[in-house]
Amino acid sequence: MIDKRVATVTDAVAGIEDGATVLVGGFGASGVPVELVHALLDRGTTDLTVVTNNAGSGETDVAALLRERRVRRIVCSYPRSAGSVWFEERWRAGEVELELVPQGTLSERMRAAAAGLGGFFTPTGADTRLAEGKEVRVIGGRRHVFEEPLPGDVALVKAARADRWGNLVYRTAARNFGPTMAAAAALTVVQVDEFVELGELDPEAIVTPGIFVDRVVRVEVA
Amino acid sequence: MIDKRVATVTDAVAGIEDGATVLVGGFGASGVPVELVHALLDRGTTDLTVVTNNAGSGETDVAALLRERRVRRIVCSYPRSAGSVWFEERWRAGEVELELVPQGTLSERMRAAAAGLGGFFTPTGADTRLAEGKEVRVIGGRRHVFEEPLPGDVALVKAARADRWGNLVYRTAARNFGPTMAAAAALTVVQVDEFVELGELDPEAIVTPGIFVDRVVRVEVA
Amino acid sequence: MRPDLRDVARRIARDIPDGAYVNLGIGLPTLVADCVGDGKEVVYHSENGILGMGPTPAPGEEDPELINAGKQPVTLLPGGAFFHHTDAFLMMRGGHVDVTVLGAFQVSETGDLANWATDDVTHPPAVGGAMDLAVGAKRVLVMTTHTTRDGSPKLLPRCTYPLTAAGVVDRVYTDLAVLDVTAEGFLVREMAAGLTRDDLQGATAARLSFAEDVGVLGQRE
Amino acid sequence: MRPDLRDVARRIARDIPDGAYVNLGIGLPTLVADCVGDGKEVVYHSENGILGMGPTPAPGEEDPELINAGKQPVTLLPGGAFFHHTDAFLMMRGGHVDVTVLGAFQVSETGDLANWATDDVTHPPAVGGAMDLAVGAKRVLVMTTHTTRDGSPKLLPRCTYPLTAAGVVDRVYTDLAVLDVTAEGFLVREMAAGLTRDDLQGATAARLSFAEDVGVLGQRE
Repeated sequence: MIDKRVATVTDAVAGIEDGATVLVGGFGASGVPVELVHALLDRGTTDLTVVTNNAGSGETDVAALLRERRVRRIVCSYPRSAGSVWFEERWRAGEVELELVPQGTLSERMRAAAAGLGGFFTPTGADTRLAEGKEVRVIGGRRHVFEEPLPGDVALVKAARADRWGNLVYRTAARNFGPTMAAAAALTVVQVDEFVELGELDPEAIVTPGIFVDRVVRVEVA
Repeated sequence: MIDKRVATVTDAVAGIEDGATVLVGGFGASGVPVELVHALLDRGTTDLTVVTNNAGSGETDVAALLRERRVRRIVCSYPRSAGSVWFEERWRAGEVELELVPQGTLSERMRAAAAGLGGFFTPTGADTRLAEGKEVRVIGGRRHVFEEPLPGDVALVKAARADRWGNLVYRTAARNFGPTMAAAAALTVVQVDEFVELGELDPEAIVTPGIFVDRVVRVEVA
Repeated sequence: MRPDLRDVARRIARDIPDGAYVNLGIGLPTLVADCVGDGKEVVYHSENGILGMGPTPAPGEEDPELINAGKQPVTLLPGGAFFHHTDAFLMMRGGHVDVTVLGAFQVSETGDLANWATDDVTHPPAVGGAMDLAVGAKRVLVMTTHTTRDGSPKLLPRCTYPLTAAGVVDRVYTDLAVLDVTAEGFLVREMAAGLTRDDLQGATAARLSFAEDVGVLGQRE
Repeated sequence: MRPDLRDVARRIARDIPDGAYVNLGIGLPTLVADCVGDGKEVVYHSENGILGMGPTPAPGEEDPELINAGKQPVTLLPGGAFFHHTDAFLMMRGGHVDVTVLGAFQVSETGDLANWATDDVTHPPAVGGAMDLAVGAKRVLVMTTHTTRDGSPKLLPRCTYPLTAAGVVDRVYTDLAVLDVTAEGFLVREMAAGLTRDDLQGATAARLSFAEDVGVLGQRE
């Protein structure tokens, strides 16, 4: 019997250890697993490497992790935004290390980890300072940079609905990094608005099959 | 106004030239764009490189292309099956060149082309004779082989339904190589069972967005 | 009268073909969407997993999760589709987007683009999806003021700011001119009314050449 | 009585944990699905884009497009999902499949697997998805007769046939024994009733070692 549903966000983040690499879904405020990140904050987990597109805003989710000094390193494409005060503060003080990765490369590196690949050559960034220290190879007359897979120990993802096998569907642009991160981590934890019965999700329209998912928790929509 | 619908399979394969690399969808008999391949046969196009998982069976589709000596080279993971008589005949006579590629690598190489990547390292096949002549690199203590992107000049794909923008959904396991091939070719031609109005396909459940599709044609279900 | 940026957006919109798949960069380039008319059907792509973006929703109709790359609320047209980030960037990097319109700090005469970082090291760097779009779109259009606010030229022999991508820009649209990037450098196609060639060269650090039939920017509406 | 292949399938089924994601190779290994019972919920994966495959459909109920990797008609259970080939192999290569059961021509004492080609050059080669599964599944189980039809051993110090993958096999199940691949080579865990250690070694080219508590194959049902 497979049942990946857990009762609380506390159960959902159980066992996540200090020093973990955590992939955190979301783009801007869309698709961010806010309650899971707060559960991780409450758990006290620290010394984290956080992989996420933005670096949080205001006082919630990744910004709160930064404020509470739980993040040692952030891997991210666009940390600077209106309200990214805590990131900027910690970064200026040298308290958080930043690895800046072009957004498509960030996503593709996680996918490579998910797919069991050893890395890939991409033209993105090849002629830029973000290629510094990286292998560059001319392929088809064009310069490409070698990029390594980026796996997570944990992925925290937000989806719309799940069944007990962990099959997921998302809602509009909140899908963003969710499917890739879910597949790229050793432990994938998902918060959803709603649980549905097994068989209720259309097999043609399941976006993340349960094989990628370890725990699902329902979070009341505010 | 975008309208990718064409009236006949003859229109659908118009302009495909001798010497083209053609990606042909399908796995066994599931999802094979039979009528499109026959239209290509009727067109007289020859000297083809065909990329497809199997090498046809009996007297239809890819087997017919082989019988009529239209195929110079086939890139394929499993050419041998019950009824792959024409492939075997042409192969034994040295009339068709075979590039054998592990199935996951075949699919991933087409995806790399679709994604604008310069190639990738995979552990698949690294210790085998299929790695002969290829670059091997140890990554994370494991041997990986470098694989190049595999783009098509043309993709012939079968789907279930399409709208005028070329958005596609598939039916059960007939999806197989379709979405990857559709994205990996310069000209993507799709046969469907049914046309639907724009907006009728659920935006959450569109499998191949129309950006990858150039022509769609309706083929009556027998 | 010197064209304003809305005129520039209108000019760019004219160059976007019917049926094109288009990604508009954050900021200025989003102005272009409002100017594409004439019965053209254009499919807008967003890096966060949307094709077929429609206009800004009416006040009160916003869906906080349905946003564009600039994190502004948008809508979806019939025929639109959602997909994940990796597929969104597959489209961008893989040459599936027909046209992108990007802002710029600097453009070089060889088509190098600098639009993500200055030499200010007091702000943390941020790159987003600009590099993927710049290397991947079939046609890269740049929309920018011709000079910076303090009058420094943005069209240069070589960029001094960190590059976004090298040799990718096809055409530049400014408030003073429309310029193609050619093997011989910037070729002026259109100029604002009342501007002399010397005026334009004076506002440009790169050496300009001029098409045989230089048009008047904004006069073909 | 020497176990038949259905007994071997039953034995393998016992080792498949509840909740596992399982890919069964073409041919013999498909026998295993019929033997997994005991209220276990196992999710079967197929390389052509299926998770949650159910039993063979009733005659007349077949869907010609809903087939498994061996091109046989199958069904989909509630909770099952369809996806494309590239994602199917992402699952296989990326370590998402918990267990695969594969057939073999030969297995070496270092866990090398040869199951896709012999040295017969008169037939065209065909590889399919075997290499991806062999390198990618978390646990690789082999199901095979202990010797070939003419009595030649299949468990060897080194494979003589072309490799599918090197150092990947975790456990081998034959009609004579269950053997783990260890750093010291094949370790016999279970043997068929009535067989002596010398009998087993005689049918095996690789040197065998024996667990302290060798069980009887098929006797734990």
